[in-house]
Amino acid sequence: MMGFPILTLITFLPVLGMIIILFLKKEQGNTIKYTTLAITAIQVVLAIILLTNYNYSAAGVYEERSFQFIEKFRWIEIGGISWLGTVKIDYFLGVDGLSMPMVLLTALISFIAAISSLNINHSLKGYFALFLLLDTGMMGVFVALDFFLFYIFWELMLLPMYFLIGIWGGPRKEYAAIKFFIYTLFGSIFILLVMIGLYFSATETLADGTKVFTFDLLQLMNSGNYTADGILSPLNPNNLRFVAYLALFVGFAIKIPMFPFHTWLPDAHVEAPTPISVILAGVLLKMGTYGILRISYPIFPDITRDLMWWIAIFGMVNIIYGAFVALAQKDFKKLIAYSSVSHMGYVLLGMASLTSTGVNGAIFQMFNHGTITAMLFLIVGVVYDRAHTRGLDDFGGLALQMPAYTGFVTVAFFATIGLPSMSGFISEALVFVGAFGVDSIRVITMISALGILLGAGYMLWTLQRIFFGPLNQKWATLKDIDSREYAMFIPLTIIIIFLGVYPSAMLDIMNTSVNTLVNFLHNNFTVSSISGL
Amino acid sequence: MAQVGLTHFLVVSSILFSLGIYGIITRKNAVMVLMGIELILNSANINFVAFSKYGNLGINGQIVALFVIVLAAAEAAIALAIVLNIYKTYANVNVDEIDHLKD
Amino acid sequence: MELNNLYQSINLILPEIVLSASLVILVLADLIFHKDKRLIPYIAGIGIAITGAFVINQFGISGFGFQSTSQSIRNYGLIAVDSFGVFFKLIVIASSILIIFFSLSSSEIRKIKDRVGEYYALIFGMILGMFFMISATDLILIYLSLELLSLSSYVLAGFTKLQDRNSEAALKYLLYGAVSSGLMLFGISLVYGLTGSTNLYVINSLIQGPHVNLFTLSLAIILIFAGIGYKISSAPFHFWTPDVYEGAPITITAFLSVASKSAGFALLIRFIKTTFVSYINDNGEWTLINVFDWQSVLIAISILTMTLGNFSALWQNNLKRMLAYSSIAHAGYLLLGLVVLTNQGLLAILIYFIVYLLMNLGAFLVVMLIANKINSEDIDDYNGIGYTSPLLGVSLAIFLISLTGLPPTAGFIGKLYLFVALVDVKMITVAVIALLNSVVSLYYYVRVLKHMYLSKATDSTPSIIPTFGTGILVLVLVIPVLVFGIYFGPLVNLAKSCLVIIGF
Amino acid sequence: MTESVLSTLSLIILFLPLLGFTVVILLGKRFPKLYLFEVAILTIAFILSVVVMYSKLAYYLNSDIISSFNWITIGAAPLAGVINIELGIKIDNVTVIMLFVVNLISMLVHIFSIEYMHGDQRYTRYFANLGLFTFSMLGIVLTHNLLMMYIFWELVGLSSYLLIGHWYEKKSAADAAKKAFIVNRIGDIGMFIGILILFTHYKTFTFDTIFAQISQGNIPFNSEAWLTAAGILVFMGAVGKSAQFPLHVWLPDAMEGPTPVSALIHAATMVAAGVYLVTRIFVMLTADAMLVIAVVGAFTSLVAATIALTQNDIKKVLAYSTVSQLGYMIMSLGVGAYVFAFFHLVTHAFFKACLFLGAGSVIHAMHHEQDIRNMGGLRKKLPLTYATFLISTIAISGIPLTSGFLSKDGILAGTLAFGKLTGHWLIPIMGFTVAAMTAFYMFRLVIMTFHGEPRDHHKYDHAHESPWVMVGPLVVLAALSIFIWYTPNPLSPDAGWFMKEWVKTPSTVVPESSRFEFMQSASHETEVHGEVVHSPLYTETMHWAHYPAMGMSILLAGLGILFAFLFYQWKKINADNLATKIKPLYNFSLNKWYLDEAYDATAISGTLNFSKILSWFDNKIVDGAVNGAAWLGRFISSLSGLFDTFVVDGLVNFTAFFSGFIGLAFRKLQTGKVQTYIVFVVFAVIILLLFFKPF
Repeated sequence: MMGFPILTLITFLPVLGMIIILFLKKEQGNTIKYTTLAITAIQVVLAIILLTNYNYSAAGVYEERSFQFIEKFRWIEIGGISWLGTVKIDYFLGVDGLSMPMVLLTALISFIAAISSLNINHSLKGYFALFLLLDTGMMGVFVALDFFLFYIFWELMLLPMYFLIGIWGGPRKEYAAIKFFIYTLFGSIFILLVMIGLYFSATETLADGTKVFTFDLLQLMNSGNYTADGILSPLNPNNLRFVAYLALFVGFAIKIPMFPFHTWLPDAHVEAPTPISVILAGVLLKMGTYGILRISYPIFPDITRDLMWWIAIFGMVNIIYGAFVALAQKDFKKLIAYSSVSHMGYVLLGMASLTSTGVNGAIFQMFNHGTITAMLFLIVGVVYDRAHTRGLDDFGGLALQMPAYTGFVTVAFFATIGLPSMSGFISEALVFVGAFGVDSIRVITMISALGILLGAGYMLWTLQRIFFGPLNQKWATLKDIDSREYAMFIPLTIIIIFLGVYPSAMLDIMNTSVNTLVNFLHNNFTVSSISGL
Repeated sequence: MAQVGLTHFLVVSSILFSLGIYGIITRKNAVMVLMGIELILNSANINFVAFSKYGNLGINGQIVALFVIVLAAAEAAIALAIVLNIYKTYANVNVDEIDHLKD
Repeated sequence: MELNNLYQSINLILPEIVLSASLVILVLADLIFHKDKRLIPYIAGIGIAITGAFVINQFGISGFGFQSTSQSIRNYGLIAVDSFGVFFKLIVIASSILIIFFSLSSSEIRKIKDRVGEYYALIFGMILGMFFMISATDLILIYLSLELLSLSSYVLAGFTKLQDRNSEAALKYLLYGAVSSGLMLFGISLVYGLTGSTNLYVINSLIQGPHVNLFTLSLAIILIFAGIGYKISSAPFHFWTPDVYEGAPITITAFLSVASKSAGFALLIRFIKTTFVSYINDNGEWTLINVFDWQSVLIAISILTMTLGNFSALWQNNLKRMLAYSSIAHAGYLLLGLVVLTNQGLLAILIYFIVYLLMNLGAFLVVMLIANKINSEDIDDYNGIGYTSPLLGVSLAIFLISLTGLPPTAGFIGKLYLFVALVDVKMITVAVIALLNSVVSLYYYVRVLKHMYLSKATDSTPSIIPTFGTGILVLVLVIPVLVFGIYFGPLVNLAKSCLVIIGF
Repeated sequence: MTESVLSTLSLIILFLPLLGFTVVILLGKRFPKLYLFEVAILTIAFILSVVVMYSKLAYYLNSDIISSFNWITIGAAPLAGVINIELGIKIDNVTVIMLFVVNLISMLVHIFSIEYMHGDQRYTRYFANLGLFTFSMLGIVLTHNLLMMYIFWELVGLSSYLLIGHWYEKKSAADAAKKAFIVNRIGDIGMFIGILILFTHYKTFTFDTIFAQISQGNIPFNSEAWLTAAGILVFMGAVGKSAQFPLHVWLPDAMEGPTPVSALIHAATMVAAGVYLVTRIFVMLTADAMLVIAVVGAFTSLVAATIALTQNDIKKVLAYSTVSQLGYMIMSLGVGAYVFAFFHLVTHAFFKACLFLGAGSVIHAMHHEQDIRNMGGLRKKLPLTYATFLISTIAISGIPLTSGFLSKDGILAGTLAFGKLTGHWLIPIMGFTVAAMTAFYMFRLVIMTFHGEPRDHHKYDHAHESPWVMVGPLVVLAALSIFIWYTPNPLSPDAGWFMKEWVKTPSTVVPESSRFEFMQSASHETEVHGEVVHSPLYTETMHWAHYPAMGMSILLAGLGILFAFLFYQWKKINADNLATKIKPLYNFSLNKWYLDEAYDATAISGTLNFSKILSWFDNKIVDGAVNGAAWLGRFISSLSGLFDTFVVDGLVNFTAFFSGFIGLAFRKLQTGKVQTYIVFVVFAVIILLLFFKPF
């Protein structure tokens, strides 16, 4: 393992960029743009370096020593007073199989979004500064291993997002922005409460043997660390773990977004500028599911086991419901937004299975949905930039006018449908395989399979309405995609197809961790493991 | 004839207190309101003195009363200055007409 | 009383003496340089600086001043000097210094430069009042200091007389304050009657006895609380706040919202802790004497205060008024720290005050700087101001975010510790109510951001480039808000070292 | 040549077309001549496949060649054991024959298209897609596991989508493409779930492993019901792909694609994939599953035949006859006549491809006229096309001396035997009826197209025989419709090497309790050099059935042809009068049993309306309810409104929704009158006292 603090670098590099930008003049538009581009590009390079040094057989999840690229030092330490033990918060970063794919995804999507941001044309300075701040927030969430740190990063994304939607957004941007803001804040408040509750329920034994309350996620995953009377301690006969789990779950579910907390998503997407939609769909939605996998699951395995059926139900509802609603949309971007709702449902379903296959599928689906949906939103952006409308019925026959564009669209759409040889298929298949293997949710899985059909339905219908049929003469002047857009589409296309043909490239990264996680979920916080203390 | 006892003082003081409140609430003229305030303060003074006398608490009570009287004077001075100021700006001193600052 | 006692008492009140001295000096200076009063502010500054030095010097010292020897077996004095008091005195000092700088850059104050001497003298009067409030342990001294503070602030509220609203504010403040202090005094008289003493410690020991008329006592307590509640502007004694804050010159508003509020809290905490706490266990949980149900009262009051403050703030269009309501709401949050009746709650309050000092003064400063230019605090005049004057825009944004309590700003840390205290004593419901409140508060804070950034700048939108001095001043407030958000160890350590209230 | 060489060769055959696709799709715009490269690739692939077939049949007649690798490694998964997903190919006789058929027809179609598609604006794209299709089809043929089957299954779906929609500027074409894909998806979901059942239980997708497990009595979730379910579900894939009732509706619409495409995909190969799939899983089909399959097949063939009777679009007729013939094959698998099913698959591939290409040649000559009512008399103009078309028609009608006769006769015999053994007589009855109808409508087609007098003289005069690139393939295919390639004895295929040597009914692995007693399993010691003959009873029943079936089929076919001539050649009976006499029946058939209308009315519009309702629900209720769980929805909206409007309106909105009093009360309190405030203070004191007085 390299001693070099690469995770800090990859996380805070954007902040550095932000500072640089703040020192630039308003007029140096291009300098600002290309600084951002460079920063994100470096981020990608760093991510690749991470990957090359990544140890595929290290599990992570709950044991600190098998995490990788760990950076841990005391961030805040407040001397003890008898009645309030030492308060200590660590600056604790590290990656394992659960976070590595997300780190890669974040770097990639930020880069793509940066390219797509090149045609932002007003108040660049603010835009790119916020953009980079957002980038830091996202990256931080995925590498933080201390609940407090995690929460800070989690909240850090809120404001940049609010402004990015609110200032550079569409007609109803204020509404969308405030709605996004309120929902997410509402969710994070629950997370905050649970965080405090956990803090008072578990102690960590320091080197000198003293026990102190802890925010350290890995310590919280150890049922041995819980105090006898903590409100969230399994040892406490009348603990509030169940309530806390629900609160936490809602907090994350809002980000996913899980039915019925999804209604902020369409508005946010429709109003947000293209690059921001890309980030929103590509990365932000993953934070919800990542949070559940990283925090809810390993800290509350007992409740998780009890509630898996319900999670599966919600997964199913997301899939079917999202698909149906998408089918009825008249707005291209709204349709994509709802398709995201549907596809995040697969992630939920896979996670609910609590099997290696399912969870592997879920994480892989998180990654794939990131790339594919990013591509879809870019596609919407392309046509919107040119035609300034997103109405599905305003188009027709674009395939004749923009063949290359149509080519990429076809790839993206069929990837969404889950066509084999594209990454989406593998993850969805794994999810189904995993979920189907569990007796209690087998029926749910079968019903969810309808999603495949509906998906094909709305996607192909869209394809036909916009691109096929006779060319609507109104668009006879539209240009086909330019080099900038090629630069966004080609990498995504390559990744989508490559992972479709050789999924192990991604699966092997997460496999060990996932197996460990699943093992952990089934064997910890059981009555025996607790009474055994 | 009956001895004048603590109770009598307390009754008087509470009557004064109530009158003070009543005056403050009902009077339009700022000066009258100030007088109401004076009444409250003095009702308190009566308490102090009475308690210190009948409770054999030494002279603390009386001293307090003196403090309060002085303070009341200072307060009155400032108050009247402000009322004067009000009169300059609004050409009257009706407290219930001075309500431009509100939601 | 023996001289040596008097002598050491003098030692204990050195800061107050310095203050009084500099007050006198200011008055004289005002007379001497009646032509050109440019020096006055600096004299004031020096005076405060010296006071500050003496206050810091008091760290670690603790003792009673002016102990009464007469008929009392215990020797508790009129004033108590302890680290708790020192902490609040520092808060006052800090805010006073900032206020002086504010005043230097405030156009309102510049307009009245011929009366600037009185202005600073009165400010010193306020400070002196606060100092005594903070350390008073005798009801009489409490009353006197409170009046001292009030009287000076009445005048200051209407000091500038530039607009009608100044004098109106003054009058309202006066009447309201006089009544509340009158009620308080009446309450004190009752307490005196019941216990025969006005010294908090004596009262504490006496009301532990069986034969106290509890009804009269609670009446007295509530009356006294009315007096204090009006100082910390907690519902239902807050009504003066919006009107006065809107009417008074903005420097004074800022000063009232931070300094006198902190003094009021210091008083409330000391009053409750010395008078009603019988025992504190190792976990820092307070056991109250069973005469008055402080906890429920405080819960009710604090929830009422924050809810009322937040919801009323929702549709304010005048920023000063909105900040007034927000400061009411914050009084509610601060009371939460007292509700739990633990040292941890106390800790939370202290931390919150440091944070509150920074962000609230900061917000007022920016509002003032903008008002200097457009002399209006109306939110619609803020449209697009974030673009035309970036520094102020961004800083105001940061202050408001911090007031909302979002990471990574200091405001989050303050709230965090409050909620930690609540969760620690398992008051989950209260915590949730408070959290929901902070969601509501988000609306009106974000609404300002919305006007500054999301609304297009019109040609009438001024571009305000702060002078070097004011720029520094803003940064002095912004940077800590951000730094403490990320690294708040020293903050908490400082607060922890200041929890000692003498007597227990 | 060693086995490894063989498998390498077949892999090369598999990936050559993909190479062609990639190169042409990427560079096609710049180098329009690249279509020749694509054609060349297919020729090579064909030659290789001949080599492979020869060497397989010559050297490894009775051994299967398998090569595979680990694709996805989950490793030792908790609670699930080791999960490794492997891909691989299996080369047995069926495979190599299919390889040959697919490559041959694909190559011929490529050649045919050079002329037919000449001047098309997306000429190279077209050839690229043909390449993609061939690749996917070969994948299906070669796979040795269900997953890979599903993967390529979807890929052929994609390529068929692209090819049907080749002329996407025509709305009908785009619609047809979409319909094809989605209808197939319905079947695929069933197939997918079926696969899931098998994988969940066996932790593998590989056919042989699964079958081995089953034969050891290890069946899914230890219930034969699940085994049946698995069989039927996987079969659903075939229902979609092979256009079986009720999912057959996409195939006729698919005729919107270019005719060579119809020939390759929608007649010869892709639609046969469904049949091929069933042959692959044949051994794990339980009795119930087989019965379902048989019924579906029989009914499909009947439905399609009845519809074909009245169609007037030359391609539509052929399309429905295809559906009908596919029904035949499925039915024959259902009744256990495995070999004949596969045999018919091959023969049908040739003559149906020939018919379609012939139709293509006609359409080409008639300048894209497809309605047979505007044709007629073309045999003078297009002699070669006519000849080949006629041969294929005879073949499909099942007249002796043709390949079609051999396979069809076998199938009918199979159904007859099945009827006798199980008492399901309805199936043979349907089978024979269809035989008659087939002969009738096919000859109706021939007569109306080539015989009689030209009806549209203008088009007729411009018609001319197509060039050799188009006629060549016709000749080849027609030649392949002659019996001689398959067996020396024109009356019985049993003598033929095809039957005797190459293709044999594999031994079923289904437990005794849940299979037809005539189905034999390897456990019985009746194996003759690797082949598992059916139980003696079955064999003799087949012999019993052989001649009756032959006789009847010839008779019925003859009748069909006779009536065709009576109606359309000699005009002895007036078709139109008859049509008007039985108007309802006629319309019923002409309108394809109103199935499309029915689907539109029920499934499709139902789904769309439901989706509309849900989206309304989403906007109004969910958004409303979740936001408004506590007034949040209106709160947000009116706040954002509030931001933009003056405070007065904002205030109105605010107090309006804010559950009345809070906002209102708070506002009312702040009157600005200091005395009021003081009143409040006094009251506050009193209230506090009342609430918190100690007793």
